[in-house]
Amino acid sequence: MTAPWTPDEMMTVAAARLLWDGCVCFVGIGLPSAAANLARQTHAPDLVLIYESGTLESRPSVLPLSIGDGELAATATSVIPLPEIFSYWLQSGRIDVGFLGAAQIDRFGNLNSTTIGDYHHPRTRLPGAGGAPEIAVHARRTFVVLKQTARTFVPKLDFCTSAGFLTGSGARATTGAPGLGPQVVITDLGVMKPAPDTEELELVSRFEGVTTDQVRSATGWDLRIAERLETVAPPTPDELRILRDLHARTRAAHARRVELPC
Amino acid sequence: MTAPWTPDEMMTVAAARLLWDGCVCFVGIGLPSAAANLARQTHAPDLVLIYESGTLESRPSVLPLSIGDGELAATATSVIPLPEIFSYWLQSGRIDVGFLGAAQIDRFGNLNSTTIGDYHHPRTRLPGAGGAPEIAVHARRTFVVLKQTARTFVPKLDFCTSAGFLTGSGARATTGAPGLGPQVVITDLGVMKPAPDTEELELVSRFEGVTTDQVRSATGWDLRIAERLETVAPPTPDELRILRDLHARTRAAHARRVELPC
Amino acid sequence: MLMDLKDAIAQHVEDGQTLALEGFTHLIPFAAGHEIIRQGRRDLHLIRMTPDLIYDQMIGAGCARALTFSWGGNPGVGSLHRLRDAVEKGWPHPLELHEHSHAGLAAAYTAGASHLPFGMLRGYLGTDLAQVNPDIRSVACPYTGEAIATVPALHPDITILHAQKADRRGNVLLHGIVGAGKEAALAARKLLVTVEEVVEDLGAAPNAIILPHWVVTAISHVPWGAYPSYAQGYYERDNAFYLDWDDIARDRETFLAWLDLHVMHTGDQAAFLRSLARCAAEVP
Amino acid sequence: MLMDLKDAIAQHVEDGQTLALEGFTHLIPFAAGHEIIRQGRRDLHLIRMTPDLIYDQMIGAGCARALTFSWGGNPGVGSLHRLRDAVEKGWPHPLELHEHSHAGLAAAYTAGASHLPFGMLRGYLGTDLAQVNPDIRSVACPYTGEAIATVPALHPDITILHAQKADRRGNVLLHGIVGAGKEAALAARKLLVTVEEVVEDLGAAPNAIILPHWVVTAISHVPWGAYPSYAQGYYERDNAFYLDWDDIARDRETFLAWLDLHVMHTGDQAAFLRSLARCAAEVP
Repeated sequence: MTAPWTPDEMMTVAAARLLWDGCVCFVGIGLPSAAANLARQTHAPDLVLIYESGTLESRPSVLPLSIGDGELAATATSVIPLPEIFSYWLQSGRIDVGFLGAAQIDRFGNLNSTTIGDYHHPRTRLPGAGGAPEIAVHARRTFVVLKQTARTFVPKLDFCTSAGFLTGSGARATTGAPGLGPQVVITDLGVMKPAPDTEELELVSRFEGVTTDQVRSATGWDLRIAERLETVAPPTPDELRILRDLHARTRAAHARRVELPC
Repeated sequence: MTAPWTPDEMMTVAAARLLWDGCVCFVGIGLPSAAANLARQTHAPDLVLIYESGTLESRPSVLPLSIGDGELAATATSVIPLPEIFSYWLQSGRIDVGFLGAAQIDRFGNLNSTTIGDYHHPRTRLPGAGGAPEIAVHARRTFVVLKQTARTFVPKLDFCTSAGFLTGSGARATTGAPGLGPQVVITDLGVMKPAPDTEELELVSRFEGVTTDQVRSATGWDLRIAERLETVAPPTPDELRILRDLHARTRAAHARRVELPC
Repeated sequence: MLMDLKDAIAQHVEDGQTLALEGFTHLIPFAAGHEIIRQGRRDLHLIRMTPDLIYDQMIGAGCARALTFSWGGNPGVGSLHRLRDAVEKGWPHPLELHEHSHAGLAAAYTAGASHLPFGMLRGYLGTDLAQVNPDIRSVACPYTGEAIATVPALHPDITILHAQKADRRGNVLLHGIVGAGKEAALAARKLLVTVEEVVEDLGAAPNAIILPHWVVTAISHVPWGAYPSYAQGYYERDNAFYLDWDDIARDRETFLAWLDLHVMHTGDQAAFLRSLARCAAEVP
Repeated sequence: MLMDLKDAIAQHVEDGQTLALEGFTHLIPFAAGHEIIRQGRRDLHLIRMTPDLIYDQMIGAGCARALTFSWGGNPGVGSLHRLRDAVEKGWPHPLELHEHSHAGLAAAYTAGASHLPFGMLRGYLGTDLAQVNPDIRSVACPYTGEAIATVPALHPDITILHAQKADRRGNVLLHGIVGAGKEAALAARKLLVTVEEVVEDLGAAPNAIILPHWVVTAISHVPWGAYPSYAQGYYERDNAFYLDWDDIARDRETFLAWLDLHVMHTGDQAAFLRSLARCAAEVP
């Protein structure tokens, strides 16, 4: 039986459920924004979304394509200069959850969004750091969202853009980074959390219909599996409907061309 | 014959004349504000007045009592947070003229506005530094305005609040201070400027009716007199009328009690 | 979040705390300062760029142990006599001074709001301030070697502001001259705000200065809460009161009588204003 | 001060300069960037937090020698293919990268605007960025000893912004998402601004973000000057164009044809828009 939802939808729903009402969330574009807005439209209406462009408490009705769509400013409680977002809001420790994506992740939750291959002679030049290095340091906790394949879950990053637990076993704590680091990694197969001692990611739950072998083979290292492996509850009809509505509104909005003045 | 104007009026007029149209002036309360607004209402209509409270290009019609009267904000081109006044506007080198007063000045134009007597056991505790130390450093030039007596023009400051030429003969330049320092000192007796070599203040002009001996005896050190000593032209009828009107409007405004809501 | 000022002060302000009542000439939280005097708080470390009349009153009332400041006068009038009496004669208590320039104190608030351990400025050059304040130090620029002055970050236990408006969710709007109010607010562990109005909708312009609800500890609705300072759009600064204060504060007995009559014997800002109005009617 | 954009660029922008065209998603000065391409400027050191499509175009057109940036993608879409081609294959020129995080670059602009030699942040912890960018260093906090990351101040030769309005005296009003525009403007030696409207009176709210006339070098009236980015209150971001760009820019020939047709063969922003509209009408 095929699940009546896609792995991407399950990933978004699982990420959304991690956010609690009233929490202050620093949101990136794409999946984090979808998850955060799904949460806001379901169980967490007072979720505070902060976008790095400078909008405090945005309440978009469609998902922004960029981090600075007009909708984010028009629905915000306040719009401030970008330097203040990083100094007065992120660095000051006022962010409960930072949401990060990446092109590569290693077993300690360190992230690469800079280059594939050597930095000076990259095979693929990726967009780069953006706000991630400091979100990774200052948000009280980070949630990482990315699709799981052996090419994204790698034994060694080509470039470390944002610190997770570094080499694990308390290495992060010695740097003075105030945030707790990546507390959850959500993929299209399941959910990983750092082990309390080594801080190495271990699979703590998988999505319905996903096997442990499937997750292992989508991981470039020998993935640890938690003793008690849970299964994530499938999306509720409400979650699915609201997420699909959100995506439909978003697709329509993004396809709508601006009428030129000529 | 008694001059038909007061020494204070002459001092204000002489200070006002130093400001040129379009110059960007960091203004303190009291005499500097009177001089700057007189200049704006006479020969320098496009003088830009910046008050440390955060108002850019204020155009008050009465003199503010405080540095932050509502009139200053209401008539400003822009009102910004105070930290930006000091970082983005003063420290950045965007001020042409900084106007300073003081309780004591020494022969090198160093200023005291902190204490009379020992700092830790002061005979008189003065208000303190305010914006002065950084105005003294960063404004392209400063003009100092104060009444001249042997108690204010002292051989040695009780406390150096704001740097003039320090010990003179180029000492200031070695500190890296970007501003040129006190280029003019205007008193109720005349005008002093630093000598090009030693940077010691010397009397370059006196007001009409004032003798050199009078200025000397109001100075706590052996004051140098410029070879060519000028006499400052007396206030024009226009200058006097506009200054008196300004003071009259100001007195009326400051005496007007706010009507309490009860 | 919305609560009576009396309760807000009683609940949050404790003896021995570090307090910043900010507002630069404009929006000075007089009502909150008076309530702190009424409740008899002691040993406070007060922080303000410009102590102004409100700290003159709190110092004279014996609330303060220490003062961090950058300019301590009655603007355009002269001395703060209660501040001077404490510094010069130790009355009613000696007052420990932590003295800065405006630029230095602004940098210290900004560092606090940014959670940096220190702020920096090209400042304090050639002044004696660094000799009397060991907190003024320097770092070497890692690119040019230039010595840059530093100040330690400020983190008041409590910052108290007065603002024009709050909405029912607890968002606070300030406009006009804001001084270092936003930085002082974000540098503090707790933020109390008094406001002229509580409204459904702030009606704020884009990029207006707003302190959002999740950084605000408590809001008290206190019309005229900044008097004799002012709230732009509501009432003007009572410059005449500032001129009068010189005579009131010059003498200890006169000051104590004023404080007793208008602050200690009034229960709130409305009563304080009525008391002043009554007095003005009697002594024209 | 008010002058044709063509003249403003010709008069102020020279080969080899350091240029910051800022605006974060919103208010990106596309028209100015196109005019720089048309005038064939070369060897520019471009600075932008988010290079966006305008720098993709300028890099692909061969204007740039170096890029200081913190995130180089097509937001929500994917790669900037021209940027990638320059970095990965050196086409049309190799591009020297000076790479930061957003927080680092924001600190560098802020330091520039403040005339401090460097900015600081608690940042770059545990990242490899400091290994590939020797400009990322640190200072020891003079109070706690903590190592704080530093970045050198930025001082672009020219910053170019797009804004909603200017008045006849040359005061410029921005509102909505402003990014690091104000800091980039005040950090620069010269400031050029394109605006949607020139008005008698800005009608600005209290505390609105205004760049006053005496810091503005030149203003050009260019309606739709930020398109396909946007100007809040005037037109929306053309997200569909951003999606289209992925196909246009992926291939060198397609890109060059697009650039030739819509930028090189149009004289100004109005002609650019007409050219796009004509093309859209032909290929539905």
